[in-house]
Amino acid sequence: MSERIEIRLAGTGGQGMILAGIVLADAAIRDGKQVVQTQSYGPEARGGASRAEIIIADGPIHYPKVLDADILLCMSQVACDRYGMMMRRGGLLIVDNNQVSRTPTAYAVQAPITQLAREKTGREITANVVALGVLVGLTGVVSRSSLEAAVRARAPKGTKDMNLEALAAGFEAAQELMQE
Amino acid sequence: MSERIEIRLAGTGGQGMILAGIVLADAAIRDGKQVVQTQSYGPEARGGASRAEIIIADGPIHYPKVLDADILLCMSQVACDRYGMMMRRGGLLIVDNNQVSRTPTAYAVQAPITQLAREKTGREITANVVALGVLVGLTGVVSRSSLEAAVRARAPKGTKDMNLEALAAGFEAAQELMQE
Amino acid sequence: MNRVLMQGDEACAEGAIAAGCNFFAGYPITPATEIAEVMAHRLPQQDGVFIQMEDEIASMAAVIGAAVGGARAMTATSGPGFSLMQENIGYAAMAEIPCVIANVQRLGPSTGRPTSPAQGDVMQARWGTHGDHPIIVLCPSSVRESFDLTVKAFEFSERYRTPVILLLDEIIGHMREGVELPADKTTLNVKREQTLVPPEWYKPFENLATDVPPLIPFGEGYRYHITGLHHDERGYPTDKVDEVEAWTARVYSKIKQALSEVLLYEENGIKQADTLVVAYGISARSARHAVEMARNRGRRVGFLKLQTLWPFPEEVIEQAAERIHRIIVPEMNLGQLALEVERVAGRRKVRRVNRADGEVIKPEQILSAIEGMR
Amino acid sequence: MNRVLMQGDEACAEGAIAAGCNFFAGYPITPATEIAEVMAHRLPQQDGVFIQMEDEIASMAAVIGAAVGGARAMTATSGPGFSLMQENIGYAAMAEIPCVIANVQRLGPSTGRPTSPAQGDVMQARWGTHGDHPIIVLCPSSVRESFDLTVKAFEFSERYRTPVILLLDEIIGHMREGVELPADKTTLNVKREQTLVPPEWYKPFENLATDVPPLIPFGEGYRYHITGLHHDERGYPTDKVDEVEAWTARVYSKIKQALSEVLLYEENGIKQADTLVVAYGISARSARHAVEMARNRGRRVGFLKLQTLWPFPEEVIEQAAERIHRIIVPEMNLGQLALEVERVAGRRKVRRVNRADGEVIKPEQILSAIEGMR
Amino acid sequence: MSDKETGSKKKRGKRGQIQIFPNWCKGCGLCVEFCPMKVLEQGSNGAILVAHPEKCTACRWCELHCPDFAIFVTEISAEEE
Amino acid sequence: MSDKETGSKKKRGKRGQIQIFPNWCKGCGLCVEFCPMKVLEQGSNGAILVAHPEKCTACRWCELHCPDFAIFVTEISAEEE
Amino acid sequence: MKTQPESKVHERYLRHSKKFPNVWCAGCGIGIVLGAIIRAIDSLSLDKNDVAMISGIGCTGRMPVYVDFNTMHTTHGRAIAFATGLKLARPTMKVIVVMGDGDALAIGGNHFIHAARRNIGLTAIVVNNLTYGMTGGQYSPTTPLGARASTAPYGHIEPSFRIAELAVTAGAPFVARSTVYHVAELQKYIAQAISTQGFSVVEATSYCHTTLGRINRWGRAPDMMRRLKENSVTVQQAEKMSEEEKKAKIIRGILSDRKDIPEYTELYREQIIRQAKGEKA
Amino acid sequence: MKTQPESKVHERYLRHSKKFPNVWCAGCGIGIVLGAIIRAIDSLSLDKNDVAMISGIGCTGRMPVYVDFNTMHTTHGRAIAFATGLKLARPTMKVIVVMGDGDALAIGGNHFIHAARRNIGLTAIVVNNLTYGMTGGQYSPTTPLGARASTAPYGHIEPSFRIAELAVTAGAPFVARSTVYHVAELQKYIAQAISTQGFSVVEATSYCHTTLGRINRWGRAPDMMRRLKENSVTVQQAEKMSEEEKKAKIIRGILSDRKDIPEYTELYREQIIRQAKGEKA
Ligand SMILES: Cc1ncc(C[n+]2csc(CCOP(=O)(O)OP(=O)(O)O)c2C)c(N)n1
Ligand SMILES: Cc1ncc(C[n+]2csc(CCOP(=O)(O)OP(=O)(O)O)c2C)c(N)n1
Ligand code: SF4
Ligand code: SF4
Ligand code: SF4
Ligand code: SF4
Ligand code: SF4
Ligand code: SF4
Ligand SMILES: [Mg+2]
Ligand SMILES: [Mg+2]
Repeated sequence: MSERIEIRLAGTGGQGMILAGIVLADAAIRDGKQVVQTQSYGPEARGGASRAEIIIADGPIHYPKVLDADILLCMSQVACDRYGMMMRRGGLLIVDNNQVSRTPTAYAVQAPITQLAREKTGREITANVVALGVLVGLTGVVSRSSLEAAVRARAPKGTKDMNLEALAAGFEAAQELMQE
Repeated sequence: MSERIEIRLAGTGGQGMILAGIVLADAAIRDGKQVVQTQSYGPEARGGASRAEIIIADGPIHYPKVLDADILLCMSQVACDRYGMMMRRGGLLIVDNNQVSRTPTAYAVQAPITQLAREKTGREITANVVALGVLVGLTGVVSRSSLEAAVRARAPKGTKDMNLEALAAGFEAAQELMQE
Repeated sequence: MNRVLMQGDEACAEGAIAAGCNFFAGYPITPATEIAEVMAHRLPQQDGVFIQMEDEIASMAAVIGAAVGGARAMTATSGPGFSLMQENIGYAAMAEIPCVIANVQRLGPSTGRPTSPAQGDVMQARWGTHGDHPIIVLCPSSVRESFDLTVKAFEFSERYRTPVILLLDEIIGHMREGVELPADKTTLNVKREQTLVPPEWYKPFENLATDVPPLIPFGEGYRYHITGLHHDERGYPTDKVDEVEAWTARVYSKIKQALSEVLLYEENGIKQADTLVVAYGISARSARHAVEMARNRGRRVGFLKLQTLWPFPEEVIEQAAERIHRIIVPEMNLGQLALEVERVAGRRKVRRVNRADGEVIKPEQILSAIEGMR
Repeated sequence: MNRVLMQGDEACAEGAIAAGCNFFAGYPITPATEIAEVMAHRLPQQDGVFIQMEDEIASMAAVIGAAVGGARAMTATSGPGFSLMQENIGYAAMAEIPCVIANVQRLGPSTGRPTSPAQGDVMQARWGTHGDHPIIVLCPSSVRESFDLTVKAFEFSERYRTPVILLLDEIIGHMREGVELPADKTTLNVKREQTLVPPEWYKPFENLATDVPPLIPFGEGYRYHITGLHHDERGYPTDKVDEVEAWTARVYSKIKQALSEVLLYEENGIKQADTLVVAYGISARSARHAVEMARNRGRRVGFLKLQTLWPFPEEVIEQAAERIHRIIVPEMNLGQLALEVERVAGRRKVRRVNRADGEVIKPEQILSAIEGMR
Repeated sequence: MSDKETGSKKKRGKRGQIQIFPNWCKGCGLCVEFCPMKVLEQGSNGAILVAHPEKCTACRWCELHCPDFAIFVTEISAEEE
Repeated sequence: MSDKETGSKKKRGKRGQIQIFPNWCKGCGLCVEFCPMKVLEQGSNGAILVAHPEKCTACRWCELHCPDFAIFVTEISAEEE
Repeated sequence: MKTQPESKVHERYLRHSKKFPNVWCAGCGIGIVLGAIIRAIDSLSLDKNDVAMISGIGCTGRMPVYVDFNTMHTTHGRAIAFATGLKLARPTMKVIVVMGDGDALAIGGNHFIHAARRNIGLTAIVVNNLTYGMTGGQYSPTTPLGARASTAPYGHIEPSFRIAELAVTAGAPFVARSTVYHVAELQKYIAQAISTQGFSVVEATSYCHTTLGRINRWGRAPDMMRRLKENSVTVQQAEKMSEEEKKAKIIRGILSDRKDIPEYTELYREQIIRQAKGEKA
Repeated sequence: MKTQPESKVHERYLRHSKKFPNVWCAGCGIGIVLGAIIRAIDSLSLDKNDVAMISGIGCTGRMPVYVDFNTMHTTHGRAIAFATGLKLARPTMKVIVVMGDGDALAIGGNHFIHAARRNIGLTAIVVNNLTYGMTGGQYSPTTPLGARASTAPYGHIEPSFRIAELAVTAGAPFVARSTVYHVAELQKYIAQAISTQGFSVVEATSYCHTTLGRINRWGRAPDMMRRLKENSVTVQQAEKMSEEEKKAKIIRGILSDRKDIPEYTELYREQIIRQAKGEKA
């Protein structure tokens, strides 16, 4: 069993967590990695919690779900309350501090993701891509070029540029965070 | 296992073989016997072969179908061709010789059942009851009084008398046949 | 003596009425139509309702709806209709609605031979719905048993809040035997369980010690919710894993707790036997005949007639099998309950005797198996 | 390299198209809807037909009708819809119509938890219809396998003239993996068998040596009859016992003859093992993970992944079980295929690992079983 | 009732010759009861007899209504008239 | 559009007091867009604000159309007028 | 289109390998409808290879086995859905669906109205004998109010569907009704229906003397045939009658004959497939 | 009958133990229909214990869980059949069946027309949002011609059912149609429907901006609400329009209000049971 990196992106319906998961998985493939992406949503209903999981590895991935997240992104307080503790010891917790006020550990990385989205692209809906930029900028789980390519390939028609800007904003924020 | 008498009444749809079987079974109950009556008809279709089976015994009857008929009544050539050989050695074969011209054994009892029905009651439809008279007259598998009671109880509304006449005609014919 | 000549289908209907059945919804199908016809005649005589629905799916739905309204409700069908009912049978299992479904089996698959008997739906009765849930399946082998087991079916359905399936077959359904029905039928009347708690406290799916919370009919002041989604004790949809687990545990446990009552069977001469015949339904009659023949020839053959097919009487078979060399399982299918017998008793001991061509298994066929020949 | 990120449902649809599927009839249901959606988009691009019918019963019927017209036809559904399809699946079995039914399993019973995975329909896939007939059931455990086994499903359905069921589950259906599909898909194209005999001689249900008479599509000059009744070699209804028997014997024999081809599985490290894990579908992934963990801890654990669930690979299990002390069968249900494993391998050897609450079995749970703890 | 609807075309001067397949005829009596010319009769054994062939106008009511394809009408030229 | 159908009863002189349950409101904007008097506005965070309470005529369009039972109108006597 | 059917025309259409007489009760109207269908098909000079006859389960459902077309006896109520698949796979085939009233309107009612809405090019012929013949005279969606049936021993209390009218509302472009007494008219409507591009419906009113007829003492086949003759009026005649008068009558005639709704399989090819290929290219 | 609904009337009808906000998307019309139903029931001063609300599966199917009646969420398409059993067991109960267009008219179409024919005393409220909302915007029996849907990527080619008209033809004595924009009218029709003895139908035209609306770029909830306002006419207005003009319009109003057909459960008791008991006695 090769080393696996387990990533969980958690938020509420409409925040685009699943699309973010797909983009990240796509980027991993472009890097030549093995990847499995899964998701969950409430029972055949609208809204509610939404969650994407991505496992990245060099060799075959059997169990497809996160066991203990290496990286956890929380885009809502509910998500943070629910998943905040379900992490590998020493894992990385990233929260959107526009949405999340309480974190279970002091080691959480706080980034104003929604705010950045609004400021840099004018549309909160790009927060998911900003978050990807932060996450990858901090961890390097995939290469930036692959991630950009994935965003380009998967962004809905007519939103490519906006999303690339969002991504850049995320990377920038990660840069700043690392300097802190 | 107590002794069992196996009776098969075979004809075509519309000849009332099943009703005859029910009447015979009813008579057996009135005699205090154990009885099982079953039937078969074509696959969910109109017309075609029709067959009733009656097992009469003093004790419990397990297997409910005829294994080797002790008594076989054939009211059509098709029935006779099909079941004529499926009898216990030494069993009794009764045929309506208005309907059946070939029998597989020379020992068959030939009775002009349909003709009797027409002559004695004016309605061929009573041939089934005539046949019961012949059968019971020859074999005594049930008592005549129980059989009469059963006919009375089961004859369709308004046909009681006609059927009792038919029954009497059958018994009469049996009498004559035994004297031959 | 008050023995009357009666068909199995008729006895099933009369058993239902004796048990207090006051609602029947169905759709005609050979060889179960007679049950509907008797019900159409008999139910209105006692203020009950008979309705012929537009199909079997609707029939099963109406039965559940009526049961929720407090009726003792049943339907009757055969293979094709039974297949159509599966989705709603699963609903009844999920929502724990007491109801009785009679399936008078005919030869399948598909339209098959509608006027011929078979025992081809034994596994379907257990596994015909999607997802996991327990179920009770009873199988009569005589006209009298059609009456008795229908009464039992209503009893079990109400006591354990579960759909109960009756498996007859074309022969049992259409066969006439002389039967003497209980003179006093009032003792057979099955009542719905009551609750002592006031509406505010009532939880229709509560985890009680008995595991069977009572189901209060709609319209009696206990307003609550019923759903086919996984739900909590109040009946509201849940996606909490522990609540899903609690439901599953409870519904399995309620049947498990009841095994000693629910498992009906008849043993005969098992103690002294080296060979055992395990049979049910119409085949049990051929089997019993064969057993008598074998005993007459000096063989030590035990006989076990199962009236409850599901839950499968594991322990009964296991115990019986212990001292036995060979188990014969005659079925009018290509080997269905035999799979369970093999699982419990070990494959090597079991000898299947099968026939699935519309004819009743002949005693000789079973006798040959008993005698070790083919 | 041309690896693309693809969902299991999508891969299933693409596999179907690669196999030559040119007809899809279905009704939306979570988590199978994506198969329909991909088909609605993709089929018309290659002259194929997608139609959304009024329900699942009609969908299954239309699939059979299209197959009779010569199409490579499929449908996709989940538990509730699968239950509704049973009657017509039985028809397809009886009339030997090639077609493919994908059931993307979700947590049951009833409406259950529509967005949660389960493996609760394994027995239903085998026994959901009334009456006896064989069936082929395949179960992928990855996105790539969803593609491959769908191709196989079409192959088997045409080659053996039988409905073939694909059992996916919510995880496999919605999961995305990077897959590299075969560049040249033309070799995957499944063709209907032809006949050499002229119309006058053609018997659509003939007892041939292969036991699989070819099915000539309607409209090509071979006018014949198809029915769900038991029928003779020409397809006309029969009530002759020997003709009924001949049909049954032939349809079982055609699958039996094909076992070596139809039984798909993957073994890993069985020879040296004392413990064996038998798994399928999504649970096979947890199982494989657990096996790796156990091996890392020095355990001698073999792994058998079943891709064909039905016909049940009796001999494979039997042989594997011979030298093995313990068999672990993890399933996302309350023990379904385990019943067969117990039957074949002996109950005492088998240890079931179950979970039916909508969550994937964790590797730890299986590891505990391997290590003999709970 | 117009002729067009029921198919009984009473063409003047036409004559019909009736052929019955006894093997297929079930003796339902439809043809007997509805033949406008009372051409047909039913024997005591149920068999259909062409009792008055000369009256047949070849209207084909019988043929078109026989549920068993057991009766056929051939038009013959009515030379006498 | 008649008032009867849509439930917006613009009774002259009537005044309404608006109450919003922020916990239930999903910010769909229906009430904002259709309030005939433009009483309501939506904040940048989606929350509904009673921007011009004085204009409300208690027509109850908002209340009857809120899919989430999140807005209520209480009629107050319009004493000033 | 030949208008004058030839004698023994059905000899060319019956299956010689299938045993006759047929399964139906003596005098049953189903055989009459079968004759009308055969003559209608013959009048259209269709190639037998291009004709399919699909049925559900019931006495009517036994029709296809006798005729030398591509024939299929499906499951109860589902014939139209099977036929829909066949038609989509073989759009040039003339697909005729024969059903009883129970088959088409009880268990099969949904497929019936959806096929009408979708306007798929099938011809549905419903033999309406007012009951479930095959299972022995239970009440059906067309059993008359007050009649007794084996499941209505106290008299039937449900209003009936008017099959043809329902088909019109559901969207069928060609709808006609006649009876087995008016067999030439019936044949003409069937020919028109088969010639229709879209979903066409012919309701053939018949009777079941063996079951419903016997229970209600309505007499033998000829008696019931006479009822059809006496109880029916044409659409034109009906227009002059009051609602009350009309209720008891069988209204014969063409109830709909629209040309403005495109047929589904054609539309599918012209619109969906063309566009899909355009988009792909 | 109170005509002026009181403020916060629904507080007395919502389940306090059920978590709010409800499951529906922001702005979904289903909640508006629920409000109208609650107010209609309140206007009739019914005892909550005597009211049952039964649904099938779909977004609309989630309605019953929120209201404090006897509630049941059944299987997809079968709500009417479940309700039929309940009504027969409890004839005095007011049984309200809420369904989506797919639930009521696709998979459930047969139960719908049979309940109408039988005239059993249920009130069927169909929230017609022109699509399968819950499963994500597939085409339904009422999806407009030409619209795109997740299963109609090249545009929809099937004509729609007109739900209310179909109910009338099938036999329903009370049938009305309105929209979620015309909520006061809708409430009035619902109250009338519930007061009807027999089978009553109210078609509540709504929208699904999240699925069908998004796919077709029809805008947000308020935009779709505006379409309802602009695209609807009353029955009276429609009478003056040509067929072509009418086609694109939602026709609001009462389409049937007959008193001449007896209700099934009542008839059952008065006719069947009385006669059975008479015969027995
Ligand atoms: C699913 C299913 N339910 C019930 C039956 C039993 N069945 C066979 S034919 C029939 C009804 C026949 O009535 P109809 O369709 O009017 O045809 P008819 O016999 O009157 O021509 C029924 C209920 C069946 N075969 N399959
Ligand atoms: C037998 C069955 N088939 C399919 C489904 C999946 N399903 C759930 S809701 C739904 C359709 C919803 O559409 P509609 O009835 O119009 O309700 P809406 O969500 O639009 O309110 C479907 C197909 C199911 N639950 N059961
Ligand atoms: S109509 Fe045909 S079957 Fe009937 S009696 Fe005449 S010839 Fe014979
Ligand atoms: S054709 Fe037939 S019906 Fe007409 S007159 Fe001759 S025999 Fe009579
Ligand atoms: S209509 Fe209701 S939910 Fe929508 S914004 Fe207004 S108050 Fe909020
Ligand atoms: S009641 Fe509501 S809609 Fe009417 S004016 Fe006041 S705020 Fe606006
Ligand atoms: S039972 Fe009725 S419908 Fe069936 S064949 Fe006989 S007469 Fe015709
Ligand atoms: S998906 Fe559509 S119907 Fe369902 S809640 Fe959302 S808007 Fe309403
Ligand atoms: Mg009929
Ligand atoms: Mg909808």
